[in-house]
Formats: sequence, C-alpha cells, structure tokens
Amino acid sequence: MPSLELIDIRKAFGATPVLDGVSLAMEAKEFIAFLGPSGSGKSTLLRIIAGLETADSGEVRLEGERIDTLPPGRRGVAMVFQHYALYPHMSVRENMAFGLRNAKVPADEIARRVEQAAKVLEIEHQLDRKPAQMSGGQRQRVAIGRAIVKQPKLFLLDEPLSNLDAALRMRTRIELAQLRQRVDAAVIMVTHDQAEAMTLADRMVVMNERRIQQVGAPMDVYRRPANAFVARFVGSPAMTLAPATLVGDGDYARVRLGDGSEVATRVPRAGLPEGPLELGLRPEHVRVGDGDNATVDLVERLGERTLVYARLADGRAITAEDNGDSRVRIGDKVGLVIDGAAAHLFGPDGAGYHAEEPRA
Amino acid sequence: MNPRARLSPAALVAVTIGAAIMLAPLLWTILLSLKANSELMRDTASAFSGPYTLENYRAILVGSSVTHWLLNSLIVSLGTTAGVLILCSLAGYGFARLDFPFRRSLFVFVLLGLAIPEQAVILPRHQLFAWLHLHNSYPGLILPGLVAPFGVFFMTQYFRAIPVELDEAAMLDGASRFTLFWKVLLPLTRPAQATLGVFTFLGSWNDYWWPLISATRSARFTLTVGLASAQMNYAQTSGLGFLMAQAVFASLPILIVYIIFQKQIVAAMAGAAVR
Amino acid sequence: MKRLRGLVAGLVLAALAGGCGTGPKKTEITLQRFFGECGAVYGHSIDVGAAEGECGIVTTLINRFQAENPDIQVDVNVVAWPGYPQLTAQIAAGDPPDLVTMHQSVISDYQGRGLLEPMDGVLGEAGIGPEAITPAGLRGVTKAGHLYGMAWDTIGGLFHVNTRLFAQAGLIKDGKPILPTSADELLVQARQFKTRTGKPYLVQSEVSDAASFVRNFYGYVMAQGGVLFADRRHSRFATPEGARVVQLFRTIEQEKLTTLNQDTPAAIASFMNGEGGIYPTGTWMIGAFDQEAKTTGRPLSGAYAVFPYPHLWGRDAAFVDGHAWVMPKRVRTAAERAAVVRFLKFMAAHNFDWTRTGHLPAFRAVYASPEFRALPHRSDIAPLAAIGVQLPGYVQRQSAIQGLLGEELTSAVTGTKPVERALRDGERRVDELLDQIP
Amino acid sequence: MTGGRRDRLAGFAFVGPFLALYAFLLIYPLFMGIGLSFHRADLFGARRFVGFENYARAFADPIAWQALWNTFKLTVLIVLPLTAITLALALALNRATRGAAIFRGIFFASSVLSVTIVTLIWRFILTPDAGLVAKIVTTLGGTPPPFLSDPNLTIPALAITTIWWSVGFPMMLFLAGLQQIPADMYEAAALDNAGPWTRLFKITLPSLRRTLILVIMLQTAAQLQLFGQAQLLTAGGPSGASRPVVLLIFEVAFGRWELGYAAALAELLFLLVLSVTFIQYWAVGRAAKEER
Repeated sequence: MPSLELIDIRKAFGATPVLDGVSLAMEAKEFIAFLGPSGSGKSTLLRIIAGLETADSGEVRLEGERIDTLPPGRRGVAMVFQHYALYPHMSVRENMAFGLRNAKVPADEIARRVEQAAKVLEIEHQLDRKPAQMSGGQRQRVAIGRAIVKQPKLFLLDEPLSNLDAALRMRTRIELAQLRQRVDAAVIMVTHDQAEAMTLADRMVVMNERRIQQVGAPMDVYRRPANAFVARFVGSPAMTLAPATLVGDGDYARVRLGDGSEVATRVPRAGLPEGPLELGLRPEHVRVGDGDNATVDLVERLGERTLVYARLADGRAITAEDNGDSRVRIGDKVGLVIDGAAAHLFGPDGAGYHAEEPRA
Repeated sequence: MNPRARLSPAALVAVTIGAAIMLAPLLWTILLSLKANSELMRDTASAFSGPYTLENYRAILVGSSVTHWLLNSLIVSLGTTAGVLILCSLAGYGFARLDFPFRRSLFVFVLLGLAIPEQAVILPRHQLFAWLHLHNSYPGLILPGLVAPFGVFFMTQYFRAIPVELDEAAMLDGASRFTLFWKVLLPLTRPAQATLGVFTFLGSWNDYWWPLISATRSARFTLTVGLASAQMNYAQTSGLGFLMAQAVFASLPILIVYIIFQKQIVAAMAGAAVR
Repeated sequence: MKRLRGLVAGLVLAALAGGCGTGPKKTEITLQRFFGECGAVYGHSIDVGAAEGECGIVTTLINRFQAENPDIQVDVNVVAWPGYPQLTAQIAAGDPPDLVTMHQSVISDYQGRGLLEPMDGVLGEAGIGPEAITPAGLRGVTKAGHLYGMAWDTIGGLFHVNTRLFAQAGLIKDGKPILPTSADELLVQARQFKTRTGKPYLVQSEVSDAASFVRNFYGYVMAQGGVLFADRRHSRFATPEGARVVQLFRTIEQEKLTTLNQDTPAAIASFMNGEGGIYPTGTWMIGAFDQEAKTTGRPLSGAYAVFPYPHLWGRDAAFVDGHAWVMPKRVRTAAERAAVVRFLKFMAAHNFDWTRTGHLPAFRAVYASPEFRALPHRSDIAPLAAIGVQLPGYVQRQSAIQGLLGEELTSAVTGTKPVERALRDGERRVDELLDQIP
Repeated sequence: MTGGRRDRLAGFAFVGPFLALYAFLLIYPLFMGIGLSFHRADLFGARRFVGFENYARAFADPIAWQALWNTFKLTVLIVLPLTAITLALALALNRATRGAAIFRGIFFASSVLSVTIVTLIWRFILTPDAGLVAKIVTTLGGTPPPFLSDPNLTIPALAITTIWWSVGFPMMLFLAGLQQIPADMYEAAALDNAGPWTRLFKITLPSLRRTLILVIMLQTAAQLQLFGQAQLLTAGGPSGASRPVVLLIFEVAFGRWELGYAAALAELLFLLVLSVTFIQYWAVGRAAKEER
C-alpha cells in the first residue's frame, strides 16, 4: 500500500499561486526529501500535508485514508519544526506527553513511550528540564522525541538541520539516518540543502516555481537532471551551463561553445529540439590541463581535490576540477579539458538530454 | 553612564535628599497617627516627641468603616483585575491568532478607545448605570474598569510576538482551540498578565472619580471614597490622629504587597515600558 | 493565577454572605446624614446624654433608636458635609436614601424639581403637627403649602468670644464683652484689640469654607433691608448694601485683624488655643467650646461667651437656617414607611438632646422646657430665633449659589478681585445658574 | 492559519465579550455624551435640545476659561519638573547596585498610594497651621506659606503633591529606555574619548527620545484630567484659583445639576486630550522614523 498520496494539489494565497497541481505517491516507509529554493512551494506542500494549510483543491491520502479533511492532530502525522517549537513553559517530559494527553492516551502508556523515546534519543536525564535550559542540539532531539512518541504514520521534518552549527549538523544527519531505520513510518523532509537531501532521502522531490521539477533517487537526479533548473540546483558546486550551438552531424550531438571550441557529447542527436541549446558540465567532467583556453578567477582547495573557477576566452564562467595538489593560481592561464561523454544538453525550454547510458 | 559604576558623591547626596522627601511625608503621617487626638488639636508639632499611643489604631478596629472599605476595595480591584485579564487575554488571542470577518476593522475600532478619556463618558455612563440599577453595587464598580482597550492592545501584541510555530505544533499535537489557548499560549503570556494585572489593580485601587459618583452609600464605599469622605469630614470627626491612622491602615496592605513583590511589580512596569 | 482566582471567589462569597447576613424579617431603612463620622468614639454608645458635639449626639441618637427598635435595620450613610453632590448622584442613580439630613434652605432645590416626598402624612402619623414646630422651623420646611421635611433645629451665625483676651484688650464692661454697634466701631475695637493683645480680633475659617462668608453677607445685607434675590431668576448682590458688608471684611483682612488662611479645623483649634478674640461661626460650636471652657488649664478655661452677630447696620438681623430630615421620592413599602414614621417620632422626641450641640430647637415644647433653658449660654443666643432671617423660598439651588457666591466673596475679601467686580461676577454667575433651572 | 469557518465562530467567541462591553460601556456612552452636550439637561431626566448653546456658553464663560488656564498651568508645572526629575533619577539609579535598587523602591513607593491618601498626607504637610512644613518653618522662625489658600500657591501645592505621587512610573519608563541602549555604543564613545557629559548629550538623551516623548505625552494627557487632588486638597479654591476642568465638570454636573453643560465641557476636554494623543502618535512616529 502506498504511504502518502498527493493528488493534484493546488494552492494560492490570494492572487498568488504557490502550488500548481502537485501529485506524488510515496512508498511505504519511504524517506523523501522536498528540495527547492525558498518560495518553491515545498514548505507549503509540507504544511498542507500536516493540515496547517488547506489546499484549494486536490486530495491528500495517507495509507489509503483521505486526511485533508481532518484536523492536524488526527491525521496520523508528526512534525519536527524548523525552530523546534517546543513549549517553553513545559518540561521536556510534558512537551513529549502533550500530544498524547490530547489524544487521551492512558497515562502509563504515555510514560512508557516518553521513557522509550528519551532513551533512544539519549535525553533520559533531561526529561525534567525546560527547553530554555538545553542546547540547540538537545532541543532538536526533544522535538524529534515529541514526534516519535506519537507513533505517526508519517514524519514531517521542516528544515531540521538548518538551525544547527556545522559540526552538529553532520552528527544529527547521521542520527536522522539511523532514526529512520528504527521508526516504522514514512518520512518527508523539507530542505534547501541538496547535500542533506542526497544523504538522507530515498527519493528527492525537487521543486521550483510551484511545481515538482523532478522526482527520483538522489543519484538518478544528479546524473540525469530533468531540466536546467534541477541540473543547477542539485550538485555542489553547481553544474556549469554554457550556450552551445549544434554543429556537424552524426548519431551524437556535437556542439560549439561561445569561444569557438567544440565538444562532442554522447547525447543522441535524434530527439534534440530546434533552437539554442545549453551545454551542461559538472565540474568533475572538466579537468585542468595544459593549454591556455581559460583564465583562473578563483581556486578552492578542498584537500582531496581542487575546484578551479575559470573563464573561457569569451568570458563564460566555467567550473573545473583539478587534483588535490594542484598548483594552479589565480590569474593563471590554463587549458580546460572537457569530458564530452559526460556532458548534458538542455533545450530552449530547459528540458534535459543526457548521454546514453552504457547498456549493461 | 556606566551602569556598574558607583554614584558620584554629589549625585548620591541629591538622590538621598530626594529619597528623604519621598519618605518624610510618610513618616510624618505615621507619627501623627501615633499621637492622641487632643494633643494634636493643640499643636501638631507634638508629634515630634512622645508619648505615642496605639489608641487610634485600636479605635479603627472598634468603630471605623475603614476595614469595610478595605474589603470593598479588594473585591472591586481584584474583580476588575481578574475580569480585565480574562477579557483582554481572550480578545488579544482572538485578534492575534484567529481569522474572522472584520478582524482588522474591529481591532482599529478597539484602538480608537485608547484615545477616549474617562471624562468623555463618565457622565452619560452614570445615567446609563442608573437605568440599569447598577449603582452602589460591586458590578457597578467593576464593569467600567473592564473596558480596557489598552489591555487588549497590549495582549494582542504579546500574543503576536509568540511564534506561530507553537500553535502549529499544538495543533499537530491534537490540541483544540481552547486547549491551545489555555494550555500553550496563555501560560506564555504570564509576564504580560503580570504587567497588565499590576496596572489594572493599581488603577482600580486608586480610582476615585467613578466610585465617588457611583458608590454613594458607605456600605459600598471603596477606600478612596471612604477616606475622601473622612477627610472632608475632618472638622467634624474624631480627630487628626485617628484620620491619619486610617490613612496608614488603609495604605498598609498595598504597601506590604508592594514591598514583598517589589521586584515583580517593577519588572511588570518595565514590561509595559519596553513596548 | 490560581491563587488569585481563589481569593477573588472567596471575597465575593464573603461579600455575598455579609450582604445576606441580616435576618429576614427586619425592615431596612437607609439614613443619610452629615455632621461627621465618629464611630471610633461613639460607635456602640447609646448614652446620648454623655455624647458631645453634633457628631457624637447624632451617632448615639441613631444607635439608641436602633437599640430600641430591633425590628428595624438602620443603615447609616455618613456623607461629608454638606453631601449634596452625593445626594444628587444618588437621586440621579435612582437610589436615594429613605431619610436625609438637609439644610432647610436647600429643600426648595429638590422640592422644586419634584425629588422630595411631601411629609404631611408621615409627620401626622408620627404625631407631629405644624403647631408643634417653631415658626422658623416651619418656615424652613414648608414649600408650596406642604411640609417637605421635619425641622430639627434652627442654626445661625454667632460671635464666640474669648473673654480673657477681651479683658486684656480693655473690651469688657460690667463683666460683659463690649461688642461693636457699627462697622466703624468694629474696626476701632478690632485695632485696639490687636494693639493690646498682639492677636487678631477675629478668628475666621476662610479656606474651603465659602459658607461662612456667604452667611455673613446674607445676614448683614438683609439687616440693611437689601434685597438679595429680586425673583427666582435674578440675584442682586452688587448693591451699596452688599458692597458695604464686603468692604468691612476686606478691611479686616487687609489690616490683618483676623487670622488668615485657616480652614475650619485650624480656626477651631486657633480659637480654642486663645489665638484670637472672636470666632464668628455657627451655633454648632457652643457645645464644644463650652466644654473646653469648663475644663481647667486650657486657654479658653472660664473665658468663653457667645452672642448673636452684633448690630452693625440697619436693624438686628441674622441669617439663619436649620437642619431638617427629608424624604427623597422613592418607592417604599408600608413597613419602610412605618419605620420612617417611628424614626421621625423618635428624633422629634429627642430634639432636646440635639439642642445640646448649640442649635436652637425646632420644637416649641423644647424651647419652653426648663432643661433647655438650663443649658449654658442659651439666654444669650435666644434673640437669634427672633431676629433670624432666611432667603425667600423661591430661591432654588441655594447650595450651588452659596458655592458660587462664596468664591466671589472670598476673592473680594482676600483682595484678588475688587469688591465691586466680585459682586458683579457673583451676580452674573448666579443668574446664569438660575437661568438654567427648568 | 487554518480552520476557516470554525475560526470565524471561535474568533467572535474570543473577542466578543470584550467588544460587547466595550461598545456598551465606552462607545455608547461616548455618543450619549455628545448627544447630552446639545441638550439643556439635568441629572433627573429633563432634556431640551438647544443645539450649540452649551458650547457657546462654555466659550463665553470666564469660569470655564479660568479652569482651562488652571489646567494648563497645572499640566506645565507638573509635567516639566516631573520629566526632568524622573529622567535624572533614572540616570542616577540605572545601576546594578543594591543601593540603587533600594532607592528605586523608595521612589516608586508613593505610586501605589491612592489619591485620597496622598492628599490626606499632603494636607498635613502643607496646611499652614498644622502641617509639617509649617512646623519646620516656624521652628526656624519663619511664617509658614499658606499653600492651600493663597491663589498663587495652591496650584504649585497641587503640582508638588502630584509630582511626589507620580515620580515612580515615568522613572520606570526611563529606566527601561536606558536598558535598551546598547552597551557597545558607550564603549565606542569611550574609545572616541567622549566625556560623561558628551555621552549624556550625544548618546543617552538622543537614544531616550522616544521614551521622553512618551513620558511627556502620557503625563500631559493624565494631568489634563487632574481631579482628585484638586477636589480634596484645595477644593479648587480659593475662588476657583486651583480648579481644573474636571473639577468644574464635576461641580457643574453634581452641584449645579447642569448635565448638558457639563457634558459639553467634557467634550471640549475630550477634544483637547485627543489632540494631545494625536500629537504624541505623530511625534513618536517621527522620532522613530528619524532613528531609522
């Protein structure tokens, strides 16, 4: 049985549409990340699932039952808020028990669930503290604990890591990954951080401009972005996109860039649309070599590899990768070597065309 | 102006003199209250030296209405405070969090009330309460104090400052509108309640104009009205020492409350100021 | 918050319990009076004979009535003198007391607006006929042919004299103080008094006490045959008669022949402490001053005498007024009415006790009684009843007029306004007020 | 927010009780009062429409003008010293020491007393025969000033009493304002070698400007409505020399029974207070804009 189903969800705030017919089906126990820039509608979608917003039209179903007509507390979902939204005047224990009390769960059952969740989250010694007496990370765990005790069918995580410092974020990411193994429920996480989404999610839902742009497993999305937006948004540093014109003929497309250089791709020529194209290159497919076709603007040394932000002769910015021990310096002239076999092409409408997968 | 620095000697002297001016009248009043009336009749300077007596205080307990007025004042002030806190919290929550037709216009309508002074309504209200037979009653004394547009404004602002995420968390926790208001948001407004409560209580405790014309029977006199009548009757009463003893007796409860809760009251006042 | 709620609930319950605590069969009547609050001294006393002063006597009288009539619950409402704004507020609120003390001069204000009950009936039931009441008292309470109050006394201004200081000033003849017979003489004697004793001739309460200036003004203008109110809408203060009176008091003030800046308590204390020769104030102080004079070791010991205002112009005349018990219009049950009747009967029967304050009785029988005649100084002040004059009955809002005119007279006497202008302003303000009466 | 229709009902349920009382006990009487002011009316129900007569009377009434002038004098004599004193107190007592806390407690204490008690206390400070001032002055060989009966002294007497009574709250407002000035501004000023006076005039006072306006306007609105002190301490005397407008309204209504005229006077005072309120909003708004 599918877990969550969204059927043609539409929503507008006044005259401003925010969701234009969003549909989605989740597998049981699936972890899905809604990824998108702010204003893409991902948070609104999450809030519609939670019942904090009402969709103008469409249906929300959870394990077959229609829930969009139910009040938030009866939908069988639990949410971890971006700023945790812990009740400041209640102790940790009361925070976790509050929802269960409202649901008239017997007191001993409440106690059992709270203790258990606290143990899992390693906050059993802080149960009688007030949120204000805890660190950010601890509060985050309380917020998660509050969701766990409800034993929901679906967890909703709203930017769960955005309020943590870098170190804590890494740790919590791991904990979230472990957590999802333990809970018997599906999870939706909203994030604008593609790395988080790629690390945690079974599938990513990339959203932009009120619509779902692409749904797929992280690496599928990374390798075969459905359009220019997804290509740019997923992956860090972002894919370089450069205007390109189709030249010559053959089974695979060959394009010329602004500086006159040509790239032979493995994108089948058949099916490519008329009109201007863009060539998409991930940094790992542009290597620094000898030559002088580009000027280096910035060098980012990451240790195991080096990112080189350079400029072609026509001024077009392009991101390339070099070895960790690269000696390239700002202002150097370098020769960039493009791996045309890994290049993507994007049509005038932004649609992506990808290199033929090598058949197994 | 380093808050941690000590006062300069000149400033210390000035502040000390100021404090003396604040305290001297109170001490003088206490001294007068401890003197026999006949002695004061001849010269009040006799208060500077003994013999002192508690006779005037004994007289209060025996045959003065002050205790009764004190009770009336307490009933009226506590009733007003409780009413204002309830009404303003409800309305503040409603305006801050709920969506209903004409919400904005109604809020502006309430804000207009901030500019209406008591003088503009007190005479017609006296007529209105006469028709309703509300004079000389506790409701008659409490009701006008419940109309506190400032309280609604203040509570609305305070509710607005609470993150909406908390409401949402509570809704997901299955809380009803009322549970959300009562168990989650209202406890968070305690500082605001304290501020508004202190203001309302003091305002009601010290109100004079309205009880003067509404509570015209001594059974319903509040302290202010009762002591005003005692003061104006002074020429014909049991004497200055007794009068002052009444004043001290009547001030004691609120002064004691003030001294005990000084920190909270000051914090509450400051709470209003920061807004 | 919880504790607060508990407290409020407790208090409300306590209040309700207190309100309902009285037995079910008692008839409740509310009396409203001025004369001061002295529960601390006389709160539970019913010994009328032992009480002193207006406040003490009226308190013990009411206590006694209460004790003798256990089936009646008397709620006493003590208001600050004169209590009219409060009474007005009560009537406007539709909740006036059953019985109220009122100056006879003020009765027409309320009677004219239909706010008082005619009392011929209740007085008849109490066995009090018009023939029992003194002419002055009858004049004071009769409006439009009906009795609108039970007259209780006649009050007026008196010269309370410190004879020891008078002797020091050389103003004693045949053991009696020499009082002036004209305005000029008054000034001469006052200057002499001041020179010899170093103290002011007069003790006056000038602060927050417009009434005393107005009493002096009314009395001496009427003594000269002046008309104060031409008709119900027009006052006449700015007359040569009026100016003469005010000028005299202005001169006294200017030459500091009087104590200055005293309110009533200060003036009383001043006179008792022997700081001035004459305290012109009402009948109500006789009891207290006499008591002081009888106590040894006091500045006033054995040195007190009292007289009606001296004749300064025209004929002998003194502005007099009186207190009365009136019944504001309201719904009363037969039992309440009966209780009122009993109260009035009791008060009438105890009119003598009341006259111990210094007031003249309102009942002829008391006048004639030997016990009244035996009271100190009563023969000295007896002429007051004969020479007493009152304002015409058509003058309404006398209480308010007294306030307005008093302000102007104070201005004139203290010199903030020329006499003429003050009187004209007073006339204008009073006429404006009279014009507003429906 | 969610819930649509349910919210609607809930909304009215929450704001309804207050709004009902508000409309019935404030707005309705407000219009009733305006209506009354156009009538010749007494307290006992007599009503006759007279148009603007009561207003015309008010403008021609020297007593009303006197009361207005008194009110103005009282307001100025109270608000200006009160503001200066409380500002100075706040500057002096804005310290974390225990002594400062005690002083703050002392200066605030009088605020909890009721007007009746304050006037009772001050009557026996100021009255020239029995008052504390009189006793001290007499001991020093002087003549006590007749605070409660000299037309030149009654208004100052009321002002002194009111200031003594009112120092607490404005002081608190200033203290709260001072707390909000960021400490780094002073640190920066110290690095710029600014002396204490420079810091006071260039940092503290400009930062307190909104509080200053707030205090002045709140106090002005309050003192324009001064009533109890004048009624109890001087009875408006001598001869109205210390009678403020509200006392006049009280006397006209309950002493002279001229309800219509009293209502007209009340409306005029209302307009005055209203204009002060609007000036306050305007001034605070402007100050806020300039701060930005």
